[in-house]
Amino acid sequence: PPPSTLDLTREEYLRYSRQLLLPQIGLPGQTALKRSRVLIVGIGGLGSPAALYLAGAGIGTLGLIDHDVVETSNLHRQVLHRTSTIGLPKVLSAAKALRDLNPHVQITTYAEAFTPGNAEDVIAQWDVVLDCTDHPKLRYLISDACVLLGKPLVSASALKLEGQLIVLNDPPGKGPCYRCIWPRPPPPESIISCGEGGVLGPVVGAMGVMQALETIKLITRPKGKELTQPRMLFFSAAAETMWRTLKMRGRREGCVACGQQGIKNLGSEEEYALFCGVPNAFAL
Amino acid sequence: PPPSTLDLTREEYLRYSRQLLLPQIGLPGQTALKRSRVLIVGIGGLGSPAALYLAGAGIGTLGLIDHDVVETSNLHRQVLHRTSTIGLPKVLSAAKALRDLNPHVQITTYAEAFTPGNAEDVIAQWDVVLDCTDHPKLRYLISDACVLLGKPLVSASALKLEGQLIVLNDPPGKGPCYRCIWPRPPPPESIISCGEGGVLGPVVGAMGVMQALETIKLITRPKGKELTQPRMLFFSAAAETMWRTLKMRGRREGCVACGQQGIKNLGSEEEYALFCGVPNAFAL
Amino acid sequence: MPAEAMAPPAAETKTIPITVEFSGGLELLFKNQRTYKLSVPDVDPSTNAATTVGYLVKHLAADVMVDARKELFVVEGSVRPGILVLINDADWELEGEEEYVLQPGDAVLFVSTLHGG
Amino acid sequence: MPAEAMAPPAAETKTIPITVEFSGGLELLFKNQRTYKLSVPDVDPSTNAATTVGYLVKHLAADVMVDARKELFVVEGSVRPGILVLINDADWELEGEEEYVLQPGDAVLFVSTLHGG
Ligand SMILES: [Zn+2]
Ligand SMILES: [Zn+2]
Repeated sequence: PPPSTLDLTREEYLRYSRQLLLPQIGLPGQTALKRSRVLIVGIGGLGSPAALYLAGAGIGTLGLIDHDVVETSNLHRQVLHRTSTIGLPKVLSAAKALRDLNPHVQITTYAEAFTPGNAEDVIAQWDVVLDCTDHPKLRYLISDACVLLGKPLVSASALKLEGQLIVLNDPPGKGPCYRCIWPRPPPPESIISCGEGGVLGPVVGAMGVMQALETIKLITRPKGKELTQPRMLFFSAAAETMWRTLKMRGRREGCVACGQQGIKNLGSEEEYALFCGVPNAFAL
Repeated sequence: PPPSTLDLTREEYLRYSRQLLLPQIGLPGQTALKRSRVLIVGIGGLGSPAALYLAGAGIGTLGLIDHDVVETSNLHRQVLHRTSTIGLPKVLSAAKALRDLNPHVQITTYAEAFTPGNAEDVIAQWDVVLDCTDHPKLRYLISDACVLLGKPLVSASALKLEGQLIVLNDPPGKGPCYRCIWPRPPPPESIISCGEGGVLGPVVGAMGVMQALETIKLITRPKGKELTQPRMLFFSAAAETMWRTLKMRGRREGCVACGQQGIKNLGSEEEYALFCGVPNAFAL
Repeated sequence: MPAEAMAPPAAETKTIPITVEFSGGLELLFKNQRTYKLSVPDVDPSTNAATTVGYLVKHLAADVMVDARKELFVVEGSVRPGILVLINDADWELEGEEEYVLQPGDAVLFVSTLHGG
Repeated sequence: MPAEAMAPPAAETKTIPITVEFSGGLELLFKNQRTYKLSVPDVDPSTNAATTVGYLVKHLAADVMVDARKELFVVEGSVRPGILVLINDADWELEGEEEYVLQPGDAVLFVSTLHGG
């Protein structure tokens, strides 16, 4: 349906007035945001700022999925959580903060791991997915599920002083998927987590904020304004030129997920774990 | 004094463990952060994420100065505040959130405007200053006070879909000041505030996060590692290349603030207001 | 030396292709278009010398700008206070300001200073 | 044609200056140095053809890399899975991958994929 002034309450007009002023948003953009359903997988260093800015902007329904609880060592970078919510499931800690930031946003929480068992049922409920997780097996699984269900995916990662961001399967069925860019997983001995390698808060924070921005751009852009050249945003806090925009390849014809012979259903937990060389599956 | 393990409690070790792992931080960096005093002028769209990430990282003492109260129209971008703190002074709303994020950080609040009357007394108490304000007359005043008192200044701004960031007077007495870069103020009719022009939350959010990052880099860098080439980080959410690093000029010999004939004392409120062509001084 | 070499060179007009970009709200003065691909003559007809950024500024204000409020871009013949000029991503004060001689492929960026936060 | 032109060309070794950059942790395998200014021969001695990025990868693994765990950079003669190669900020798959012929001034960036969040 076309946007109508009836779509926003008086309080919402006031609340969003500073972005309603922007010609790139305006009433059509704001109603598109309000009607959209965005899922954030992982409410940690990336998910915290992404959720804050998406809730602030007035996404209609935000989904949060994470099976972790808040820990002290999260708080230097996971700025959505609080010392007083240590021990709570992250999705509950986050929902509390987000509802107080913007009560107009509906929050749906999944206090569970994202697995091949629930991936399709969960992803099917949402319009856009943010990958804010921290392991390649989850990254392949989320991408496969987004390809299978035709959802665009805003994927970011960070470690130490560096970060990467790419919008995948956008538009669905046309843009490259995670497997187009990385057809084979890295060897397990090369995989370093934030727990092992460390990460600086504002580095992962900047990547999460950029995920929120890309999501808002994706939801509010005019039809036909999809970018054709995939780009990766690459960040390095120690480099002289901290931010670089890298031109990436498009869809890979022979991609096992999104290619002509594409994916028909997700693999099992064991298959994703084996593919990425990690034995203890989705319990990480 | 050299860093010692006595400088951090066991809880702090745990809390900062993911950044203590980084060779660029480590124990010397963490103790430098703990010993530092950082002032944030303006707790709005820039100040919110800057304060969150600086508090998370373990800055010893954070100063917050702002005379505004939280309003509904702030919340789409000022993600440190909450619907439940609407009407509270921003510094109190912020202090509440930051103390719960990290109780190890001492928070000093100034619920007042930053003016030529208090500028020197306030700035003198701090090691690094973040300009998170929204008007050129404040930007000139903050820079002049930082020059006068020898403090580095991390300055950022944002409007609509764009942002700018530059580290000034760094190292103090050597790097350019705000007046070196912008010797003459813009004509008043060209000055657009976020209230008039609008701003997208993640745009100003990204700039505030980058201010936190530059501040952490400045505090933890080894002696003698100061950058000699001043750079401006320039952001444009609508451009194909969103982030650009611009090479800027160094200190201007004839600068009225930091040059050889440099500043001896700050002007009056009327002088800053007149300089920027705005009659109603610091009451904005 | 053959006679024709003595003749003055033919008045060949060569042009220099450059990119001009506006941001920080300046694009609103230029038909809301951020980027222009322009060709400027390699010799400034008013000076008979190589074309400089100073020439480009006057050309933009006179021939490309559509907004009548010229003072929002140029004041007293120069770019107004509060606008930074970047030549290939470097402050033009590092490059000789208005005297900088344009080279083929140069990118000139005009940025209005932002004050919001 | 004078006789000396018939002789085989003198073994002039021309070199191509390039920049190589490592990130995402790969710099740890290369003396913790992010950026290298290198010169590579313009002709690959093993093929007698123009020097490609494929040659560069082998050269880096054999002569520049200090870490003994070569498999963290090269597997079966190719860059290992999980490393992106960017030539002048474009994915090398857009440029012909290993077959891409190096040009003077090229910047080759090796990025290890990050997974943290
Ligand atoms: Zn694919
Ligand atoms: Zn100065």
